[in-house]
Amino acid sequence: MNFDFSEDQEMLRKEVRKFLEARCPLTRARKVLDDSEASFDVELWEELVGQGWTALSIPEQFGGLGMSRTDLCVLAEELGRVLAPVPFASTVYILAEALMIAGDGVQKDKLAEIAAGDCIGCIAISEGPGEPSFERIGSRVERGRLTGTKQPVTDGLAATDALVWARDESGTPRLFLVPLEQDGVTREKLDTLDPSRDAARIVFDGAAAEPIGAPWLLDRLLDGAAVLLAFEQVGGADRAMEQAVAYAKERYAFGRPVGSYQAIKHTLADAYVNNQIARSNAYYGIWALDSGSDDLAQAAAAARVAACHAYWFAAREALHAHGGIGFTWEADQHLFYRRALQLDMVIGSPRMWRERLFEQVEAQGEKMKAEAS
Amino acid sequence: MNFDFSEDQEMLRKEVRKFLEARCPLTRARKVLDDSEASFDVELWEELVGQGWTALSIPEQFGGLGMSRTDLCVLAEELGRVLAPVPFASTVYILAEALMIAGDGVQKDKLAEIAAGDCIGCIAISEGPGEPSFERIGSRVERGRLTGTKQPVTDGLAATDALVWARDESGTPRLFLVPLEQDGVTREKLDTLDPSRDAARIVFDGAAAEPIGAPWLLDRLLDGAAVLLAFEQVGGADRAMEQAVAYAKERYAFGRPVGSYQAIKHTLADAYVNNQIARSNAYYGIWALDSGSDDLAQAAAAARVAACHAYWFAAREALHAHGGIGFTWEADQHLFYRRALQLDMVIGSPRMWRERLFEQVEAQGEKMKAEAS
Amino acid sequence: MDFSDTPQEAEYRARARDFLDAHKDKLPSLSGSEAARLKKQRIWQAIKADNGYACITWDSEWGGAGGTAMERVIFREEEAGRGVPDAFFGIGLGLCVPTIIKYASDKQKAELVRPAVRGDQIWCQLFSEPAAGSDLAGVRAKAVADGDEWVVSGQKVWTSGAHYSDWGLVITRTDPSKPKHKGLTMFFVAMDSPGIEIRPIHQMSGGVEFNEVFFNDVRIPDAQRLGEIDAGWGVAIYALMNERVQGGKERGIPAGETIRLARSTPVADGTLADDGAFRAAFADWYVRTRGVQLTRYRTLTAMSRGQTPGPEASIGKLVTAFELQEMSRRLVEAQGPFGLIDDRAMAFCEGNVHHDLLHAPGIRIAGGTDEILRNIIAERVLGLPKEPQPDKNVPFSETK
Amino acid sequence: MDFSDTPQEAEYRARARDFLDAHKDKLPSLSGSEAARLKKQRIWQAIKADNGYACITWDSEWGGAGGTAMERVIFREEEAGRGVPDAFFGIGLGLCVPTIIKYASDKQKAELVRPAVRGDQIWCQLFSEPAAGSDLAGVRAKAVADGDEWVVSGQKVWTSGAHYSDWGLVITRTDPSKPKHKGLTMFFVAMDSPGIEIRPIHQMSGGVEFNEVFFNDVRIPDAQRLGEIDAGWGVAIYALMNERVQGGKERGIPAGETIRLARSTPVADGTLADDGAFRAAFADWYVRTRGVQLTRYRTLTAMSRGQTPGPEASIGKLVTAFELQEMSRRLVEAQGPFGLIDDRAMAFCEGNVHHDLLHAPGIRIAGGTDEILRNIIAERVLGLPKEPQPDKNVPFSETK
Repeated sequence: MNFDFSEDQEMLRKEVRKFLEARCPLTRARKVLDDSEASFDVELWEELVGQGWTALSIPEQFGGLGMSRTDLCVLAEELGRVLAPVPFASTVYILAEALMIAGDGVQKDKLAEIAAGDCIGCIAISEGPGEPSFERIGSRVERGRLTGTKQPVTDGLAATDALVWARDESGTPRLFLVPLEQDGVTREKLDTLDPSRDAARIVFDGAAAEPIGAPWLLDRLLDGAAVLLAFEQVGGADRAMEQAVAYAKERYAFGRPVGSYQAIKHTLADAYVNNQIARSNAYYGIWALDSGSDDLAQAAAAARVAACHAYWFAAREALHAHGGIGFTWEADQHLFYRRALQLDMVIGSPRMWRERLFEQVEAQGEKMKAEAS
Repeated sequence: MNFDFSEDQEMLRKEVRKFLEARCPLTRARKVLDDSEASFDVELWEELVGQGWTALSIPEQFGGLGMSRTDLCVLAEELGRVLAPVPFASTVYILAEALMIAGDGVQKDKLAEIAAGDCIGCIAISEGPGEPSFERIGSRVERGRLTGTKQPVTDGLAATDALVWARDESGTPRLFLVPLEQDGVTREKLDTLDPSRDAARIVFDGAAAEPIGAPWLLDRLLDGAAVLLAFEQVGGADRAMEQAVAYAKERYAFGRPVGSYQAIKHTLADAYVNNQIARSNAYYGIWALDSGSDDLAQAAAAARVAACHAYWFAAREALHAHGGIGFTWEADQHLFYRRALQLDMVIGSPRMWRERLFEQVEAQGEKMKAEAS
Repeated sequence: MDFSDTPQEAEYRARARDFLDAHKDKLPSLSGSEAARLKKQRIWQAIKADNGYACITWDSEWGGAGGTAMERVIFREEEAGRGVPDAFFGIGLGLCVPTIIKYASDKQKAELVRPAVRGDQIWCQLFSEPAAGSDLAGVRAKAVADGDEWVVSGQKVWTSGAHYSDWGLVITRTDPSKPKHKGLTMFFVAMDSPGIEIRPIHQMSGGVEFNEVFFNDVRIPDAQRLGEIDAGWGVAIYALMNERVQGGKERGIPAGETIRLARSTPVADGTLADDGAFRAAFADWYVRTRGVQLTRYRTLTAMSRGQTPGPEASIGKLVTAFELQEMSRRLVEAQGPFGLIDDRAMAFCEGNVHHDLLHAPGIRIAGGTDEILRNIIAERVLGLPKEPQPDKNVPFSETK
Repeated sequence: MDFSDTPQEAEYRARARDFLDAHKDKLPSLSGSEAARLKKQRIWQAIKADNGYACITWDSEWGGAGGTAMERVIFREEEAGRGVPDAFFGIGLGLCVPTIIKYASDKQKAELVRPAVRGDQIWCQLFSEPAAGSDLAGVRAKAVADGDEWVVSGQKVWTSGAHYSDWGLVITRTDPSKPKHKGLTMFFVAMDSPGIEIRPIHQMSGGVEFNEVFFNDVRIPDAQRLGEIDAGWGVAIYALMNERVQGGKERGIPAGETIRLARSTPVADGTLADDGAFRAAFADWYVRTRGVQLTRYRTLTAMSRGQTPGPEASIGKLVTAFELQEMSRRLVEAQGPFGLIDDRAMAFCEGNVHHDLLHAPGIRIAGGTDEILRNIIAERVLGLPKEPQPDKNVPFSETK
């Protein structure tokens, strides 16, 4: 057992952190937040591409660096810490994964575009209130043409290509690859709880769409995304907590630093505990993802449930620990509060993932019981 | 609006408290706890009867004092404070209520026996694991003869008469009145989480049983019991909290009373808040019970959910606040911990009552909507 | 134990209803710009004052009706039921003017009280500062005597309504060589005095309810001092104790609507209202928010028996602010990714739940943080010991 | 990031399995009286010592095998998988004997260490007192020098295994005129010394795991002093730091069994396992308890890289004790009134969940209360400031 990042990965983290501290202070996220026209930070995106980060986990034969998904986690955590306002997750954790797992020869060509920063992805699964569901999906592809409305689509304005969940001609929901710069696609910006991230309503009206992968691909993509996003969440939760710790050391009330009061210090200790628990579950998740373990579905659900809880708690209480100042627009605390909510919901809420976790643990228990008998 | 006890009731409380402080220190509950043979404190019971407490809410025409159920609440709260190890609830909140609501002429004669302390009641609804349920009930009455096993029956050893939930000849579950000192009834003591209270397994094998009330009677009795037990729970929760407050003022650690640390003081403040919330919900419950309001089912469920939460929290954290000493058998904290659990489960667990509350609030909302349109 | 109106209360309620019905066209609402709303509220306040509904529990000497706390609540219930917001005058009539009545001269009272009761003049409270939040005695804004005037400089913060107020109650430090609670002095000040600069605070929820108020050598006549020099802490305590027990509704969507929303939210297997986790959470939320409401009725009963409400009234906000935060998150998240959409036209309940989710953090802080409220309950209700306060007897100028 | 055994670890595991299989008939179990269990555990401990499995990470000089922390965990996993309890020797080998190795004379070490490793001699720890719990430095048991002996009198409490121990590590106050941390001295003492009286403590859960130990003028040779006079606090810290990172399983029933139990618990509409509230609570419980387990593997990885585990190891008990309390309550209550029955023959899981429910309060207290653990995390991991400690520099005799 070697249940931690390697030395090389720690070296990578050091570089990534140094780069992001210099190039991506929280003012970058705030700029997108404050600018009602902006959907992401184009300049930052180009810098990340320049660093090779979109290429990191793509095999060398497709123009990538051929590194592992565990290496990618290092990036994810650091991007989460700085609330990077870029379509990284949609492009790298989801679209690139879909292409690598299930893309056909031609589709895989997009990987080189992702590596080069020319292709930005998004995944369009939600259509209306309620978790995205097999039963309620209304979008449909007939004779290669997609009709339906998806909302919200995170990174839907920035994206060049979408993975769209829709029924095929037999009525089976599956994913389709849809270039977004075509007739038959209309995009509109949506206001969300986290305006530092891009979201759109996309109306497809006879847009060209080609199937990708088997129907199970969506679950596999969500599991992978759950693990990688868990690292972003842990990064954000740690940063939110660290800010509150720093503030609680400096801010005095009644003649003492507020961090010396147990109400504050124990809450921050709880945040630390939550973050460690989320981190450990995320580690197991990335091991399961990278090693191709049968445990992936369970590990991913556990990573996501723990990470959502940790980030919400940390963001909520870090804001609270700042007192009145934390409630102002100018302070950074609401950026974390908003991002925690964004990551909570973006691939289905914790409610849905708790259900998935329960089902997975039960299924595994049954399997082990069957094997034992 | 006059949303509090009256002056007369406060006077009654004063007397009751004075009496119980003198006659029922916690050593009474402990004695029953420690004595594996004892099912209740017979001497204390006789004293309560002597005070007229079993007669309190029984109409004068049946040998009672004809006072209200709100007066009875005063007793309930005080009995809860001292963890009185007697079959008061089973007899007064449940059996007497059943007789008053639904007893026929002959059955009502038992009220005088209750008032005189000669009749002790119990209600036998549970048969096995899981909340008592309409679907799973196995006991059955045929030609006036009851067959089945009930467990646990709180106060089942002390009782002279039981209300037993069983199917009638048409298969409909309803309550039957069953004298326990007859052939065809076998009783056995059960060990429970709260050995200061009596519990039995009762096997009925052709015991004489007569129906009492309509099938809805059980729900009505449980609602009434929920309200009255909520007062016992509030009493217990307050007392547990008060003990912890007293200890936290006296016990020093690191040169300060432990009650000056926010971890302790805020937890006790939370206990206070919970207890107040439980108290207010209980007040509304007793108003609904005593005024015959349509709101009773909802008010009772709310009172019970709030009281169960408050008592568990107070008992759990009051024990914890005592540190190691609180974990010893000799300390009183586990008496509250056990009683909190006993009252949590005795008429169905909070899980079940949360469900009832939800259903009631929803039904009321629908009703109001229908009335409005 | 009677939850219904007494005959007297029922009669009062009937009269209040008649009054409100008769003035249907004058009732203000939540819509319109701040200026427009303020105008309508002022007109309505004057009508209420003329009819004994403005300060129901006050003596008639001050424009009140000598009524009971219960009557005030009944009137407010009826008013709120017709959509009338409780806005603009709360701080003045709840906190500032009672302090004026207690500490100002007869002449000042004669000039100030009635205009405030009628809504002609509005008051704000200038206590908090960047370094004086929970620890209110950490006030740094200084007042220096100059003849029969004081010169005030410093910064106040979290001042509601400073921009439309005529008068403010301001606490200042007059002697930094004394321990922190002992060198403070209270004044009232005209908000259009030269040197007062008001800047709105942009909240995370998007709203602008509060202001920063800068005092740049603002001159206040000594006649506007309330209480003795260096005895301002006691005046502040008196002012804050007067914050009234609120009537009316809780924040957040009502129980019935919450369930209807859950019924319309699909989950994998039915609707959110069929989900045991939601039902259980709803039940807990219900008993807590309902419990706060019922506790307030207990307080009112005590008041109608002549008792003064004690620190136990602190439980209301402590419970409801946190419950609001968690329930609004639960409802928003249950929508799945769609819940992210924060747009009045698309989100359920016209986006109010999303607004609650972003607003709740402020409620947990304003008017006493969760921690301060727990301290108050623990110390003043339960009698638990205070924590060591290292700066208590130290000259203010030597504290951090 | 590799969760599986390395080739070396797999090899070690295979060898451990072979060893355990070869000694199948010698493996102790949880059944039988304490005396019978102790006897079997001693025999087994000696066998382990002879084969390098007793103190796997210790130097061979002390009867260890010079192995890695991971090897120790692997062995313990395999042992636990065969039902071998981790009993009787933990405090001695985890805490007392390492302190002896650090502070005792060569002669003493030669006499004491190996018998402890082989299970021939058992050690207990005599630190806590009625007035020295969380605040361990509040020790009052006094030791007074008398020639080359010390005379100890006072009361210790919460001493596990005092009644079957041969030796104890005892901390005493030798100078009450010094501040509380500075007048303490550590000794080791033969538990059969005249004047030592041991009384079992009856726990609320019914068990008797701990003792009160009274010292009535017990004489201890000065040669049995560990460290300098009045420098015992440092020795105690050293001892407590040595408490090992535990391997093996969490307390409480495993996840799969929890679900099976829920499947067999009827609720109104199906089984408990169909109830969304249970499923959600299970999921949260699962990620927390699993998270603690996984965090321990991270700690082991750090140890296998030569790092010393820090205060972050405190999170395990903090999380699991509370989760155990709440999950056991949830499972018991879901049985409805039947859940009240606390009888091994009738209750599910042979009554173990009921036992957990009554035992959990003790786990939240023993070995550092929840509050102390949160303080440790906040202060030592996050670097948050300590609270004022009014008695810190005060002579012990003048403190409360």
